[in-house]
Amino acid sequence: MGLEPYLFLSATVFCIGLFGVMTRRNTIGILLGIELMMNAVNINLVAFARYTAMAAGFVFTVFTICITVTEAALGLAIVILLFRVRRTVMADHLDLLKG
Amino acid sequence: MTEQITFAALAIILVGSALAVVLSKNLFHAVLWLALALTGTAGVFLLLDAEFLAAVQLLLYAGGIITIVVFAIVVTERLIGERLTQTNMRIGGGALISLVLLGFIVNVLRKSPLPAARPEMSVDLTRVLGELVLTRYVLPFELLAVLMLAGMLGAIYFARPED
Amino acid sequence: MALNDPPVPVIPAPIWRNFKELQEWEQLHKTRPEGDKHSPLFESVTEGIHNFPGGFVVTTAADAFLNWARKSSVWPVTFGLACCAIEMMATFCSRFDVERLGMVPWASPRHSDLMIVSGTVTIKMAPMLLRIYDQMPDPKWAVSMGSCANSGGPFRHGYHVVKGVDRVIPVDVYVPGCPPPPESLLNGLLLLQDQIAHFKKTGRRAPANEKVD
Amino acid sequence: MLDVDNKTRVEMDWSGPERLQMNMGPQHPSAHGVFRAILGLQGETVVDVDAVIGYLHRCHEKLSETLTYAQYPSIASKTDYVAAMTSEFAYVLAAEEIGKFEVPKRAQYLRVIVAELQRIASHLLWLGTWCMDMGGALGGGATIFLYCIREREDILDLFESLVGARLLYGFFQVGGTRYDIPDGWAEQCRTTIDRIDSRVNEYEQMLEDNAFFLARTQGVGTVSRELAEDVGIAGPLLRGSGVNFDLRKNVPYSSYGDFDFTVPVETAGDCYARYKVRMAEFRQASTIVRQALDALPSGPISSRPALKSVAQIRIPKGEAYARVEGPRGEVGSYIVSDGSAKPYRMKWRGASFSNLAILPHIIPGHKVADVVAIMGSVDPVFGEVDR
Amino acid sequence: MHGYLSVVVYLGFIIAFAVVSLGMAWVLSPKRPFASKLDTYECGAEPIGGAWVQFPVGFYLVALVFIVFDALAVFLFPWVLVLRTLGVRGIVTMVLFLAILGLGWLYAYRERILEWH
Amino acid sequence: MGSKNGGTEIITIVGAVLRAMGATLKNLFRKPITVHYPDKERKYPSRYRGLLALTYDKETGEENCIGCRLCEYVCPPAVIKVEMLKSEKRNYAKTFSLELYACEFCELCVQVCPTDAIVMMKSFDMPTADRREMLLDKDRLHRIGLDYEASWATGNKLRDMQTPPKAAAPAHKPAPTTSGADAAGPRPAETPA
Amino acid sequence: MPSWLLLLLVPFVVLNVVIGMVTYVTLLERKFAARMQSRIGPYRVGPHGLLQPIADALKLMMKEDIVPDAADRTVYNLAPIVFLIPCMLIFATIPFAPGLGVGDVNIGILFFLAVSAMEIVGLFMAGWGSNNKYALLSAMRAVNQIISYDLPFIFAALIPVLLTGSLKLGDIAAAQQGSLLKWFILYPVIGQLAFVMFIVSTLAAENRVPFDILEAESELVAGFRVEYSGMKFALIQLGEYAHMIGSSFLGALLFLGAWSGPGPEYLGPLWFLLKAMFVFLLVTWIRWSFVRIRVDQILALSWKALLPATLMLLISTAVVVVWRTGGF
Ligand code: SF4
Ligand code: SF4
Ligand code: SF4
Repeated sequence: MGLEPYLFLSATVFCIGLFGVMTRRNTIGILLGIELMMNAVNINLVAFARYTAMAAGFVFTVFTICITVTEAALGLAIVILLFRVRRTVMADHLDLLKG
Repeated sequence: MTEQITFAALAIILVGSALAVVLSKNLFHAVLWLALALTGTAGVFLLLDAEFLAAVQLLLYAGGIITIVVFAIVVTERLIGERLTQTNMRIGGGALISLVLLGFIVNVLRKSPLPAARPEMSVDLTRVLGELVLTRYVLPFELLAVLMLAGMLGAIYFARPED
Repeated sequence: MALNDPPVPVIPAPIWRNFKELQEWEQLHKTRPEGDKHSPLFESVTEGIHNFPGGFVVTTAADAFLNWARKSSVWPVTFGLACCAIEMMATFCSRFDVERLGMVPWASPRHSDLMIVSGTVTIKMAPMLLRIYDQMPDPKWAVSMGSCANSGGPFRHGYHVVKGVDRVIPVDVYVPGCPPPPESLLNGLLLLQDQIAHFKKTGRRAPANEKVD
Repeated sequence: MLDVDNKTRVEMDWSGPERLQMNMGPQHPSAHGVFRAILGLQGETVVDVDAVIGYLHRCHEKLSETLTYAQYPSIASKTDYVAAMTSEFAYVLAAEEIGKFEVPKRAQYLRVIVAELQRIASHLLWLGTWCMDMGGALGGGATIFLYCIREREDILDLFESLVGARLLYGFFQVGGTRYDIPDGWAEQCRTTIDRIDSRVNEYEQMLEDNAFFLARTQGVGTVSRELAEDVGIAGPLLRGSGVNFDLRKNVPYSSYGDFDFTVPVETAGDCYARYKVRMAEFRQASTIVRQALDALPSGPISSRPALKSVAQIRIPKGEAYARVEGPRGEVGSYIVSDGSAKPYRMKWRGASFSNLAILPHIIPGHKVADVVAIMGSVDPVFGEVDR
Repeated sequence: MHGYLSVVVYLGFIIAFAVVSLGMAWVLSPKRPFASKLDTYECGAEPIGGAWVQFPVGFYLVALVFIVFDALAVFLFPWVLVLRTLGVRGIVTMVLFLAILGLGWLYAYRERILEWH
Repeated sequence: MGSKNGGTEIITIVGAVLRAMGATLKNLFRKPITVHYPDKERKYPSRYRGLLALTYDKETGEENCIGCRLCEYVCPPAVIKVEMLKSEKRNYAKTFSLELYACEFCELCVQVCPTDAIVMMKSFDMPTADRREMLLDKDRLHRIGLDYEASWATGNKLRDMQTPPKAAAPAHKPAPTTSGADAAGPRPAETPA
Repeated sequence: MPSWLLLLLVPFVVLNVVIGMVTYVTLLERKFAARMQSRIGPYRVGPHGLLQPIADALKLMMKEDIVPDAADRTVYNLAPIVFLIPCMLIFATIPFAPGLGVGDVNIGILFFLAVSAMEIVGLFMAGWGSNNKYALLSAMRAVNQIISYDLPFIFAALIPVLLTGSLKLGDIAAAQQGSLLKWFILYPVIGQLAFVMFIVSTLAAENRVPFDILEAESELVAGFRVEYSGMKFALIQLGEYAHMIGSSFLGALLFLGAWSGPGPEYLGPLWFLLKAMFVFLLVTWIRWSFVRIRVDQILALSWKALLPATLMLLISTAVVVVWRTGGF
């Protein structure tokens, strides 16, 4: 089996994630979408690394996974902060910049 | 043959659960679907001979991310009744953009030359990974620590109870 | 009778009819739903096998086996009401050890098969008791332990005491005593096991007056 | 679908996370009977507690007005059913006080013996259930519980060969006791006491310097001396808070004056202090039993003719309040007599009832797990609370 | 890959076992639902309020610390493998990594997050 | 529990852990105290208060109850109902019913019975699925008296035990033994101390 | 034998053996605990209670299965399965004898740890899906506790790995063959400390007393499974015990030399089983000897004491290993 199916799969998941990010009203939902996108990227990375036999790809996948995790933690912390300040996690309420 | 079948099964699981993540009304269900999607990804990694990455994926993502997302939900949402539900907005627009992007990527992929068969990999990936991380990529490795530290400090700072 | 038969004055035969409580008890016992069946699917399958020539051997054996399993692991819910609860605890403890009979007390009614009503049921407590009994999954049993649960006991003339827990839930075995010592309760539990072993094929409770061996 | 807006826009006061209202009881493994506590939780922390009692109201006081002085003692034992002897004791003491009845010395000593044995039995049950609350029915707590009940069985055997019943006795009657000790009982009692003493050492070995146990009890549920005096708690709770008050010493009734014992007092006021007090009371109770057995005089066990009919005991008009030191504290009984064979009015003062009043003062601020530890250390008996 | 194939087969058997036993239970067990049986269990009392309420943020903070250290654990696995070949260098690298993350632990300690109030 | 003074604390913890485990281990090798109830019964003391029964006179085969209704009056939950049957030489109980399901086993009825007619048994083994069975009429009370072993107490013995000596025990009965005529016997040592 | 048949047969056999073992281990624990408490334990169901587990399982199967109205139906119904899968899957990589096992994969230990971390998903689903206060609170506690003790567990388990230099469980076991002294528990100082830490974190990860706050029946009645009845409850119980026994096997493998023992080679699995039972009984013994500690104390113990301690130990082991291989 070639590389192509993996890339298609990754692209599809990425687009689904993107859809989620754009349409979710709940900030946590948006974060879930971002996680999906990151995940798709990881699939891409691993697939390329495997098919080109470049171990560096794997290394960077580990790094990205760690970074994603940290990012998610940070993102959720911001959500919590926002919730505390604005008492809502709905994204369309958050874009009102006035207090 | 086995590879094809497994890939097809994994692809179905992955795409299906990904769709469920972005579409399901109940936030908690979405998180559970995400767990399935991430486990499916681990399967894909396994198929790509990256067993270590698959395990990392399970440990960090499925174990870790799910936990913190769930905790984030319980500390933010009042989860009674309709508050747990979440809705989508601008569905049409979002779908359009996503589909256009997907078409574009597929188009690009079709045109570009891609390796059709994977090269043999005889080394123990975990070992290679360890060596690379600790020798060639030692700087990124330490930088990663700094990054994670910063992320952690920031997150704690943000989420800390105000008292 | 062992001794030379004494002259006994004649007593009207069904003496219990003079007691309003027991009449009520009979009424309640008749009108209570019998319940506790298998799933309908299983019922019809066994029915089919039973009608098959020779099938009754299979169904009887299966029934005996399943009833043996039910009887061998009766899990009571820990539910103490009053003084009798202390004796119930003593029964669960080392000296009398009901775990020998396969009984493990559980805290949640969802995991239990048996409710030992140990103590006085008051009018304030009765709805709670009923709710806990309701929340146990079928098939389930109830043992009324001690005089208070049987009939209100020493407090049956009080204004706040339910005159017998069988007015609230159907009871399978009554254990006398105030409090019944552990042996008495154990004896009641053995009787209950016997009854479960005779749990009818239809899944009905054994009727109260049927003598089980 | 989009009604979310209205709800989120409501200016909800952000005063920390929301409260979870959780029921504990009436059917709860650690409710010690039929107690219902409605806990207001913030996460794991209890912020308020609302106690609901009355699930075991058995109309004792009203019932006693319909029963004669001969009948009621056996029902009096059902108020504090864990320490049946002491509640009977309080009732007959009150009746004797109005009637100015003499109690023979032997009967007094017997009363002391059974009361102290009962204290040991009750404390054993307390230790067992308390450990079970803290240690889980599927863990070490259950083990200690079973050990305690094992030892308690020995005392129940003593009572059984004395009275014939294991839990509720009807041993007392106005003017004396109903039963005399059988042959060989005194020796059996001594060996039992010795055995229990050694076993209590064993429990201490398991608990006393066990870091897990200390972590669960020290500094938990602290009752200050002032609070203890204000609320009017009694018994080991009171003595655990540094108040040296024990009816057996301060107002000796029966023949407690004859015996030599000390009243253990701890000052910390937390669960551990109560534990220490009760552990010391084990020892004190057994010394009292030993002394009483040694000095047991011979003679009659009752100053009144044996009970032959229901209305035999009549006491003159009057009223009296008699109190004894039960395992849980002061058990009081107040009788108003109109000269007939039945009391005109009778009132119980249950130690558990007043002890329970301490809960709302000390529980808030603790974790859920501490609630059961505190409940257990208060050791309520709901027959006595609801009566 | 062969090893994983049998693991997958094993997984399939586990799922099959769970499904079959639940199915058998479905066939065997009686079903008599009614309102109070289906009520939420709350010690016999009627439930007060819902269960899904908001929890204190302490829960999240602990998870936060966990996830970072989990990431650390991930790197320990390859490190353990190559330690013998790398020698001191490996130790130093990892200790440095640990020390950096340890700062985070210290901060969490100081902020009393690990006590979980 | 923190790491305040780590070292000593850990040592004490370990010590306590080992001690507690030692205590359970010690009990592991003690003999279980369990009574194998249905197979073997523990020895009941002779004063055991169990089921109630009516007695016969051993010689004449006459029932002892004279229907005096003293027990009916004294019973706190009022579970006994007696009707008297007048006769020339002595009286009988015409009906005698005892609602065992409400009895509190206080032994007061035994205590007041002038003829030792009602006694208690050394057994409680009467659980039933039928509450009506726990209504004991005269026949069944007699039956119970034959089926089980009676315990020590009878009305006269109880009263003798309580009577103060100076009130000079009623003449028609043998001399009271105040210190208890009961031989409970030493309990079999179930647990080695 | 054709390889595909082997592929099907081995997992099937292993699964059945595991299930049978788990059911009977419950009996073992009950008997053991009963003896510790001066009792006898199950005795009358079959000779000496030997049929007790069968009766229990059958009965649970015949119990009604209640789905509370308030529950989140799908989540509630799926939770037992999701909970069971990781608990059973951890046996996949354990070699019961050289080459005898489902799949002795290259990253065996990592697989074990990653899979057992997935347990919290099922647990949380159960707690959440029940929509019951006790269950939810218990699930929150459980997740908190499991994530706290996962790290010490991983670090403690890594020490034998470090001493072997392979992540493959088969290699770790093989490294301890030959003589008793090769067992990692006998590795001077490090071995014993690591074993103690391993046991402590195992206790916590399996939610046994003194760390059983999540089922804490004196507070939360029955914890996260309070609403489960019938077969679903049985599956959850099965999963819990399977997890416990899986960890016991891991402990025996990592520290007690797996299948090494006297006698011919085919006795190896028996030795392994005995050692695993030893670890299990050790855990049980601890469990029945202590009172539980409070949730905040549990977390403090993990984060403030156990985590730094295991990390320190790991680093010092690394130093020792490097020193012995002449890396300095
Ligand atoms: S029957 Fe007797 S012991 Fe039992 S609860 Fe009633 S009064 Fe108490
Ligand atoms: S024992 Fe007591 S309650 Fe029972 S019948 Fe006799 S007097 Fe009445
Ligand atoms: S049993 Fe005794 S007290 Fe009762 S009626 Fe007969 S003779 Fe009188």
